[in-house]
Amino acid sequence: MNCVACIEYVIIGLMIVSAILAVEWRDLLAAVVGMTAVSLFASILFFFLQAPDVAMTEAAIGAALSGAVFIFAIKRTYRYETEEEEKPGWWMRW
Amino acid sequence: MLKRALAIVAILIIGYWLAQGLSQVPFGQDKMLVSKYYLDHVKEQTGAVNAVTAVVVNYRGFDTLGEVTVLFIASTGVGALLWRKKRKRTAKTKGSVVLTTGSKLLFPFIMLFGMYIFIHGHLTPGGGFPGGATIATAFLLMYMAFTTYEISHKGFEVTEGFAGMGYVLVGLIGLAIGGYFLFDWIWQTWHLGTSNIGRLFSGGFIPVIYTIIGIKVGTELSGIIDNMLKEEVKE
Amino acid sequence: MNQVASLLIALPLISAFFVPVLKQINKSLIKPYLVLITLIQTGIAGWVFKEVYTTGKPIIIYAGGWRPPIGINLYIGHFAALFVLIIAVVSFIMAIFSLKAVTTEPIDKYAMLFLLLMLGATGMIATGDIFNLFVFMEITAITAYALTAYNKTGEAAEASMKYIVLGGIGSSFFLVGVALLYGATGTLNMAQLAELANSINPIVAQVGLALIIFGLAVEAELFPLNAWAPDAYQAAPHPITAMFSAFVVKAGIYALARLLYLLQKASGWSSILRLLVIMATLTVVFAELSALRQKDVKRMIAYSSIGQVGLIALAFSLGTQAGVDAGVFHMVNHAIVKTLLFLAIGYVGIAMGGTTMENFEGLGKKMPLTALAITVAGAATVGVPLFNVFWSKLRIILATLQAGFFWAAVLVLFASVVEAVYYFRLIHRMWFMGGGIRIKEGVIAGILVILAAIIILIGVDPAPVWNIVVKAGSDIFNVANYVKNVPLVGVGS
Amino acid sequence: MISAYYFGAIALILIGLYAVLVKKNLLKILVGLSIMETGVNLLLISIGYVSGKSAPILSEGITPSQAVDPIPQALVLTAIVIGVATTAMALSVAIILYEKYGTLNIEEIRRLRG
Repeated sequence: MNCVACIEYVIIGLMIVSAILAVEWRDLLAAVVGMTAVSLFASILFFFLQAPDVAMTEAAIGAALSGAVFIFAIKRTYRYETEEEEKPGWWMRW
Repeated sequence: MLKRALAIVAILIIGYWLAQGLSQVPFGQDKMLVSKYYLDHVKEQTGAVNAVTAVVVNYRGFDTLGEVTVLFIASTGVGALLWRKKRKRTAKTKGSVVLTTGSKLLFPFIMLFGMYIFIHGHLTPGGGFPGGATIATAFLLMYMAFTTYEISHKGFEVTEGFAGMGYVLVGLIGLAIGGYFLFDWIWQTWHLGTSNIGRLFSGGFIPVIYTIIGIKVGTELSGIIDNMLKEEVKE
Repeated sequence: MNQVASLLIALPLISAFFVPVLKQINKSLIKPYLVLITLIQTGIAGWVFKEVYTTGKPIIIYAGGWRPPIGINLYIGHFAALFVLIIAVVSFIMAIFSLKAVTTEPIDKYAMLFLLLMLGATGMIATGDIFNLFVFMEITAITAYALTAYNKTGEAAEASMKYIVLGGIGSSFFLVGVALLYGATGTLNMAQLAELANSINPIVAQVGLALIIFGLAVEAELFPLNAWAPDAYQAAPHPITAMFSAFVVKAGIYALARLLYLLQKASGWSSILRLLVIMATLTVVFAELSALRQKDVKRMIAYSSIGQVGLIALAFSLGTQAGVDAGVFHMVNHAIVKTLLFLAIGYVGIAMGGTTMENFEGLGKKMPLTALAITVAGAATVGVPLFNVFWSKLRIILATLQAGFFWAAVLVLFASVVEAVYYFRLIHRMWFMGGGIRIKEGVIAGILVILAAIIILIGVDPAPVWNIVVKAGSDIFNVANYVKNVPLVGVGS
Repeated sequence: MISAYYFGAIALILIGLYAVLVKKNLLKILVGLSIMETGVNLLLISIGYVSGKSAPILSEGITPSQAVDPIPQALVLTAIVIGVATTAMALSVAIILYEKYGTLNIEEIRRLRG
């Protein structure tokens, strides 16, 4: 195993961890930061996969702008997720 | 808790099927069929060095037209949904001295960098979408730094419209000259820049279209930012 | 000369981009402009229809002049020509209706989104490339999100949100399916995919096709991904509801059927068909039963529309020529009937200030022409003989019996009985309850009467439409012909 | 055995799907959708990767046989832009919902609607 592969595994691991954190954090601002982190790690992976165009676009659009738009939406709504009871699947019901 | 367990089970089943399907598509192996053609002919057929750009703008230009339209729809839709009779920015915290001076100083350079990215799309990684997004971040920076900063909404909308019409018009000129919609008339009919492959003045209509796309994406994303930041004020 | 047909895509695009400029010139021109553009689009679509049906050859548009599979091609065959015409005509009618029906600001954005919705559905039906299909699907979907929430009420926003969440899941699944198929074949062109179908690894083909079907089921309103539809139909502006029912969902169903039949040589294809049969059956049962207990007429018709779409999907999933023909016939009839119904209900909603059952009491005395049109359309949907839907339902039943699905024929009859209950309840309320003075009916009533006349005309003599439909149906079913019509150039090995 | 990239992509898709299925807060659901889209993009790019080859930019010294597949990269460029467009639309709908109901919890929105 050479060291480039180690870096790849580390970044994939970090990406998954930040995705889980983004989903689980109750502070929505932190969740959005987690989401942008996922995008950034993905952008590094795109670079490893020989796709510099995609890496640039993901970093500029996927991470920066979509994060910014999320943060504006949080500014206009509220920041903390409220405690919730377990009734998933709202979009399934007629 | 039961529902959550059910969701996890469903997700695991989906994941299992995805993994099953993907295990038949081996990673890192050559699966190219059409791409082979692109890679072999990209230089003489489109004049672009960056094959991705050639595919995006020239071979699969129709997708890109649709993609630009999607972004246009998003900006229009955000404008339609957040439309109120009278709106104003409601930011309260002023930007610090570092931020304000820095933004003013950096603004022209970021713009320049964005333009560089989309003009050189056929030579280096990048192109209209990252370039436009970079330009939009310049405006985003200005919005952050100054509490009263506003782009000219009317001007941006008209620019957006004209840029979009420009793209379709380039395509229609192709229809008139070459007989096909979105035909690369600069490269294939006029043969402009054939001796220049790998330099700026080559690539047929790719730089033209990427400039249009860059302007359009920049104005649209700035428009979205503007719409998201303004709130209704009661009279 | 045939390449001029690319104006079908170019015209709505360029005119949508022109709207911001027009707004600066004169804002009151926007709605008439919308009518004008849709009229021109109808003209082009009519020309394309005539061209395709007189020469019998599909028009193939090469974007950028590249031959498929190198470039993207649009395939306007018999089916696409027919449906592009229907899309244009319905859009034209709805543009006229919008003159009166839509007063919510900002009207310029409405015009742009309206044109782009038409463009998206046209592109979905015409395209010959699987990723291009995704792009047009997203154009349709994102305009539909925006237009659903256009009224900016709480209900509209919630419906739109539901649609966005489901649509987001659907588009991700679709893209994964495309990725799998691309990984297995190395091409995105539909004709080439059909050629290479039997060489795809069976697991990849099954997983990919199932993912694509789940992705398209959001647009095609199939159970379990159609929870957005009733809410969205109810909350959207009236003209948009009619457009959703008349062609947006049809575009989804068509794309589904096209991809399904293209890959019919792939191994494991029949298990995918079975999946689709189950989805379609559940759609019909749930939609028809939910329609029974609705108080709001617009919502009731929305459920009815979903039920009918389920029937179409059922016909398509039989996997036989007769089934596809019947499905296409039902699509055409359903487009006409539901355009009429939603137009009439929107019209009543504007005149009476609401679309609940109470608003329809005494409609026979207040707006006799509209009430008559609703009666005709209601009877047609149920499948009363001498109306157009009777014939297509008959064809579907025959096709199911031919394919050996006895219970499916029973399902169609069951759906008709349930429809009869709620439509005749509505008709009863309109003619025999309440009363009132007559209200003046305008141009819309004229259009309604014309549509009702078309329904009866097809009902009395279905032969001419049936002939067109058979050609359109074989366009979908006969994949060998499709592959032959697209002049693929050899690439690679 | 699937590669690490496939594993990462599938994991992102599933985590996003989990958020969409289980979470109550609308913004959280949208974060989930966004993560899912990133996962799909990663999947597409890794399908197009060919080991040992370089980026498809054919400047000096790189021949066509040394480049990875350009099509998935072009597709992902499109998909990223479509993703941000959907996100922007969804967030503006969420803002309207908040203005009307004063909450982003979907259960409460349902309850308020009655």
